[in-house]
Amino acid sequence: MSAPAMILPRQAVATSAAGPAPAQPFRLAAGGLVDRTATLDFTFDGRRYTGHPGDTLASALLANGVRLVGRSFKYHRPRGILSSGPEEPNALVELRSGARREPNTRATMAELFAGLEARSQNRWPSLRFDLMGVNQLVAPILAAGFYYKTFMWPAAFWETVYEPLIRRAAGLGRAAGEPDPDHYEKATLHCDVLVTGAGPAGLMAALAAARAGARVVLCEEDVRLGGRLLAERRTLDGLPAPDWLRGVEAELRAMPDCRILTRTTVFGAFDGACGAVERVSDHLATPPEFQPRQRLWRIVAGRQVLAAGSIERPLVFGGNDRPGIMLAGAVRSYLNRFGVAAGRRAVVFTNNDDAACTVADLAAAGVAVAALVDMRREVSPEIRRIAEAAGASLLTDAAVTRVRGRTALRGVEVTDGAGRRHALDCDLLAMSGGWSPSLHLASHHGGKAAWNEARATFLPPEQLPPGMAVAGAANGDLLLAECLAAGARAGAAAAQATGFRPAPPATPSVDGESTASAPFWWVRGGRGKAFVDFQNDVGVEDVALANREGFRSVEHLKRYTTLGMATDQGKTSNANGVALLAELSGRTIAGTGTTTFRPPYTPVAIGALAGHHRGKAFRPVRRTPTHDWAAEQGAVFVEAGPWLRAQYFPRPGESDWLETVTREARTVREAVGLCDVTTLGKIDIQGPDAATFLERVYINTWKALPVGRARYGVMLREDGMVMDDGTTARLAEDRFVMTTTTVNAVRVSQHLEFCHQWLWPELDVQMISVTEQWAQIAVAGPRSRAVLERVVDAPFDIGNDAFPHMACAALTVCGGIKARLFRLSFSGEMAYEIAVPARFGDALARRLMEAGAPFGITPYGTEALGVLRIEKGHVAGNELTGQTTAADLGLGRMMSRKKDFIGRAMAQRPGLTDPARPVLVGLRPVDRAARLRGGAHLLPRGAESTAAHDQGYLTSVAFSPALGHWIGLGLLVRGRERMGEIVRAHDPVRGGDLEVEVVPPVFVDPEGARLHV
Amino acid sequence: MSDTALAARSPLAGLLRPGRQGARGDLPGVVVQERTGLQIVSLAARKGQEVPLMAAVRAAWGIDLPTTPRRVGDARLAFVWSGPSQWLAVATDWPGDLEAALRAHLGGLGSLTDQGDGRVVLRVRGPHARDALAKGMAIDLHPRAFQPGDVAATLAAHIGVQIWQLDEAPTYEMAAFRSTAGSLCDWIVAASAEYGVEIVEPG
Amino acid sequence: MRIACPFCGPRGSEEYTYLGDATVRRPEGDAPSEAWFAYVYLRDNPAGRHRELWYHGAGCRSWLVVERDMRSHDILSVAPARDMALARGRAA
Amino acid sequence: MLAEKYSIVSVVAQALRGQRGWKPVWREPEPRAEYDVVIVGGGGHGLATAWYLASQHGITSVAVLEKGYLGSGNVGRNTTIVRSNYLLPGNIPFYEHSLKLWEGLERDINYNAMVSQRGVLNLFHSDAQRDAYARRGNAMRLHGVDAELLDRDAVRRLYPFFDYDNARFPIQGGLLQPRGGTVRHDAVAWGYARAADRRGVDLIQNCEVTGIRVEGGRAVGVETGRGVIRARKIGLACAGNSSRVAAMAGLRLPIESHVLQAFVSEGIKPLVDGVVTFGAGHFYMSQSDKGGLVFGGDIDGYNSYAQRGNLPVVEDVCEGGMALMPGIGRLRLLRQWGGLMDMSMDGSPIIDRTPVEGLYLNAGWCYGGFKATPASGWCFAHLIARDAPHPVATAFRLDRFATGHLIDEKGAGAQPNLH
Repeated sequence: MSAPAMILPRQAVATSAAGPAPAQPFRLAAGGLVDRTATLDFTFDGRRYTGHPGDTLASALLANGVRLVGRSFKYHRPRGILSSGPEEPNALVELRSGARREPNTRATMAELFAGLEARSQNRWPSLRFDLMGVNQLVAPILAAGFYYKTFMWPAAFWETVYEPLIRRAAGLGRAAGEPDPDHYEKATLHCDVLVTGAGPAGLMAALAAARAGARVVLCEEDVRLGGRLLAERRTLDGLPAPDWLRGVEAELRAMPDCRILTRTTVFGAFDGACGAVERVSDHLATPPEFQPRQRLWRIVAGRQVLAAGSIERPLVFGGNDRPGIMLAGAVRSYLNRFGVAAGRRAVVFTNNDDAACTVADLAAAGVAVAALVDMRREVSPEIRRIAEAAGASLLTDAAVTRVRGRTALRGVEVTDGAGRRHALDCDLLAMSGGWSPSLHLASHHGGKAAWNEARATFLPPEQLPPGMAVAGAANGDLLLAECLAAGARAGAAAAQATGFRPAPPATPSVDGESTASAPFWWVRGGRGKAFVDFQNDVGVEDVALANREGFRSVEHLKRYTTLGMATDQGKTSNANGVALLAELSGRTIAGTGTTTFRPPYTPVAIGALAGHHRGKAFRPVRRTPTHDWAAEQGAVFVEAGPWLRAQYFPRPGESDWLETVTREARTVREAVGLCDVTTLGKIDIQGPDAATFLERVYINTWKALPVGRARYGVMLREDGMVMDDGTTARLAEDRFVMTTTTVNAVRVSQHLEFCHQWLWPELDVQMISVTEQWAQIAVAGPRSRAVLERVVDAPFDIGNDAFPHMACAALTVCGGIKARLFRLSFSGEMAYEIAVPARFGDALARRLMEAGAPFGITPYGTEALGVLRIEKGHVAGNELTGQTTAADLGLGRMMSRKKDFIGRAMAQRPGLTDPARPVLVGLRPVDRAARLRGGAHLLPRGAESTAAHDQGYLTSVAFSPALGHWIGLGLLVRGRERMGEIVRAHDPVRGGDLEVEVVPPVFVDPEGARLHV
Repeated sequence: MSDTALAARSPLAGLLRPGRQGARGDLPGVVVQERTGLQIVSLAARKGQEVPLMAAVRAAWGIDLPTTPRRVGDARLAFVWSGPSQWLAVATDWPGDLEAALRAHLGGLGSLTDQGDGRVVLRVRGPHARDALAKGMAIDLHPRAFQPGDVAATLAAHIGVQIWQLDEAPTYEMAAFRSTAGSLCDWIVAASAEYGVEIVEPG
Repeated sequence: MRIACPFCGPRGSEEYTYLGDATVRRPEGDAPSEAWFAYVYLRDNPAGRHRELWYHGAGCRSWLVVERDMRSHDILSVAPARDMALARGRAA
Repeated sequence: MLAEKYSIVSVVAQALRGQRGWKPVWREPEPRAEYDVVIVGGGGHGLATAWYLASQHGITSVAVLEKGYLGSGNVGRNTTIVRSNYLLPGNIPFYEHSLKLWEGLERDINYNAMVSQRGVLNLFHSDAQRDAYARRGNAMRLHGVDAELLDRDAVRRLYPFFDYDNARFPIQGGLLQPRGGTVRHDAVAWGYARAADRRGVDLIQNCEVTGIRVEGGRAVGVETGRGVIRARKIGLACAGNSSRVAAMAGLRLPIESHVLQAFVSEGIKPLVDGVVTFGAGHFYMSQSDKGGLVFGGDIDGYNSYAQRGNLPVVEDVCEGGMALMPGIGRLRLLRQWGGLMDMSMDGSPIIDRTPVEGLYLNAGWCYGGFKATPASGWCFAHLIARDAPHPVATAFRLDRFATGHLIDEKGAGAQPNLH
């Protein structure tokens, strides 16, 4: 058995903040798993200290005699370190500084590194003199839920006075307020068996499964494997625990398909995957180059073994929150793992046998133990022997009824069963109320933890997440021998279930122990506030008040008192709270039940959950084939869904975007322009039934469309509203290419597949997206043909007769490049869309610019595209809102009466055919100099500005270069009957209100003559 | 009245420069290369024509069209399963027009669509290729689960990709829509940085 | 949630798009409006087993009929929608 | 009448007595054999309905039946936002009525539910989105509701720590409703419960309805785990489970149950003053008085009765959060949970009679249920008491799907998971 050295250096604590860091007065001279050959400097609240590699911030603070580390949430009571693990409710600090400042970090989980900066939080001006501590004086008022009963008068004071005060007082640490400079990543890991927790049960499970050949992932939140074995003086197979652990770790690491992830917390059991977070670089001042700070793992496992251990429960008694009062198991952790004595003179207070180990270990380390205070009337001879050997007086049927000290414990008063009071000086009180299984992940699928009366603890639910088994202390097995055996069994079973043939490993032999305990939950009649939930300052009186007021459901208790809602999510308080409520309300604990454990098991950095996807990498960018060319032309780009498109192409001397866009649109009307329209969805539809298929998805007819011609089509959703529109061309008897709007491309594709695979599988039709295959460029304007003639290979004739409006053809351009030419127009001018394989898109744009130079060609962007289409009254995304029918948009006559199509039936409902529905109209300002704004509502002239007179709104607006004033499209109630009427465009959110005239939606060339030249 | 043919432009032009990035060291953990010289044609069986279509492919090129997510063929011509009764024919340095060649042998049995310009294809190999890919792809690439010849259509960092494994190095090829080439490369380079990544000349 | 695509194998739900109830059937074109209303709008929405349509959009682009338990998210069966639709057509 | 009036006076007086004088805030009565009105569902809407039946219509022979504990549904698991920034005329007056009731809630029920009008800001990232929000803001103003359209600089002044310079989808501005805000959600349930109880309403917990008795086309009572309870009128206010309960009376509804997740971070000192919705991803958030960032995103997207969500949506929401506020990377997600949404086929609710006489339906709240709580209770009580819809809820008809008079704010159509 390895015994830590007995000598505790006696040394005064140095005090100067500027001077050299003091030595570590509470560090044992030897023992533990810290590296005393190296010293790490760190600061807490600006004061310098030292620790060693292997320390946590908590162990290093204790080594330096720092007891007061934080203030509680509500009463700002002084608090010290309670635990040595993830359950820590008190010792929360702000770690690091500047953009890396991270609030609410548990000192017990923060590995020490050189230069670590930590600060206490939620105090002002300092930790020792916290003015908010005044809350303790008015604590009787600040009982659970007091805020629901007051702050109601005067009403205006809530937001202006009361709430700002509460908000400032609440909260814990401070967020950085600057972008996080570190990066994060996410990855997926597949395995046969996931083992959560590398304590004795988890290690045996991993061994059993890995030896059978299964792919194993072993996750351990600590930096080392071993779990409680690291904190205890135990022997396995005759070896001290650290030596045994080394052997097991070496074997696991040697197996190629066993992956060990340390510093990795499995935080959630979701459907089909667990979430885990690996703290890759948190133990360093800054992440190494090319390393993330943290990595999110999604672990997909065939089976999983939860071996997360257990958490010790505090005892509930008056003053149980004083710095210096600590969990008994944590005291052993600090002694045995970190070589730190958490005090110089201790009292141990317990309801169980396990805490006697703390007596033995303290004594072995040379710490005086004044007394072992056991709540039980009878204790075993072994316990008596341990107390005697340690020189501790044994007080049975006894409890701590009073504590002394404010920012640090100075002594306790114990009352025994006979009512005798014993005043004991001590600076450390180690307490143990028994152990609660860490079963959180086991109930993440909704199964409720079940109370086990015999073991006086909650156990994992019967209904576990699929594929999960629970082993060891997480399953309520507290004896080491049980943990080892259960782990081996669970690992073997998991391997077997995933198709392997395990031979369960032999369980190591261990020394004997006892974990007998008796259920005592709280000490009645003590002095001072007795806390159940330390961080949220929920005491026995708060639970009693909740019970008194009828908040007797355990969920009501939680929500009313905030018990279990702090950053530790009740890890040390839930069982005590439930037991207390049960006792106060006269119910059993089983009948009282427990709250639901929700992910995450411990808090997870939001950055890790986002990973790579932040900033510009938030979502992928789609770039058009002409992107670089457009950039060279000085284009300003705009986000169009996932795409980046050229919005406009400013030229030197142009004062603003409007001038540029006006020039671009005018050039198209008067000469020629080119615009990349690749982003429109393109779907290749083939097969003998292709035309039949189109008949069913579009409202208009397709069978008669000749090869070499295109047609405008509209498709509805099944509820009768317009889904999308676009032009579809017939390339062959059995082949069409459909275009969709940019934003709906994916949705339409999915819809077509649905129609084909689910509704009409009998049709012989195949479809695939070709959006990306073709770079498609619109060449529009009266000189467009002249430009194209210089590009299209001879002898193809693009004259108006040979290639009229709505013609399409496959041909070659630029000396043999295969291409598709469509004579389509969104602008109302004679126009073409030319498509070439995407790799040639960039060069085609350049060639078209050269060819068009003599004609004054300009590139134009999405803005001018919008101007041109508004001038022509073509609908686009602003009108295809999913709230409009074909009739609303003036497309009602396209709806064939001779066939069924998607949406036909529901489009006939009264609500969709109501003649009072708003319909598409054109609008122009009466004052031609006035500017229209999209989103302005349309009201009758002279009517009051109320909802009763709301008759529609402006969907799209543009400055029309052709007309020299602003124009708009809008949806207006009975609009087609109101041509010439003056209405108001009412835009109170931008302070606008002007008169507009209702006109037909086509502003330019209503006869369409320019299309056919 | 045009004359010279147009210059082709890679979807990664200006976005992926050859050279070493990320962690330094002797050998890069990941090597990334843009594939060139490819022709890709999608093939979908006409209704009820799967059997004759497979026979025709076998007769013409001696390849059994895969009916599961596999890639069958060789570097010159391979068929990559891409959905039920759907494949991508992928050819390298194919003389002439692949679509025309396929049409000549398969006309009427399947619908053919040229896709060669619609995709960017990256070759990703190296001892840490799996680790890097796992940072964006949720599929299992462990040799027990995914082997040379295996194919998957899935997501990589929110981008739709089709991936197939060529050898046990391991070497993978990953095809994605051309427009996403920049984001795809940004991701794979970032994911590979900790292992050291070598961008090699397209080929 | 992992759905075992009959073609691609098990994949996370993020690869799929959900549509909903697979038990409703599109009426014939001349069906009464009540039938259309029921098809488009009314749902059993059971708190138990349910058949529903999912689209493997990031994979093989197959529509699937997934039988799933709404209380536990357990997936009981997955089949290609097209096969089921063809079988339904033959049965009708 | 058990509970005394709440005020600073009573709190101090009780403090002097060690808080020992408080009485239960509600009784725990045994159900009677018959009531005038039985409300199924002891959540926010059911409790509010009971309170307004009693306070506005003098109907106090009322039982609220709750299968779990009071407030165990979505009133206790939402992200606490209240607002009336709707687009369509069917919705705006209703939600504005609700906001007005929120504004007077504390005095009405003598309970501090911490109604905090901190402002609700919806960000936009494109010209089209700006115009869509202008359309919405103008619609609100026409209904007498407050709305302001802010440009990028104005947003930046309010929230300087958003990503303005390196964003994939740059922020261009936002639509602000200053009167929107947050309310302490559990307190709403408790406050209504206490107030209703004081008027004699029986609140019966752990009483699951297992059947609805229909005799001659008329609903006459409910079967429960605690026996049959007869009623002249039965109101269903059990969103999340509406389909299940309505099926007991033979009804099929235009509703699917979906899961929506919510999240809270560890507590921090004040950072985010109001409620903000990101317009280029699925993310919205506010900061609670306790200090946690309370946030959420989109529904998981598939039917569910499991009250828990999955990791892809957790990631999606956090990606949105980091895209908007790159400074929250080191804050930690503390807790994540799921609620069951009654997702209706047009994204709007139903408050109406049903084809079964005496059976009234309050359902289909999607994720808008919490903010609607007071008006929902107000209008449902009106409907039950007077057998006629309240003027601000006339559009929420059950037959609107058949007639096509839809209230589809998003234009997403008959697909609940897109609303």
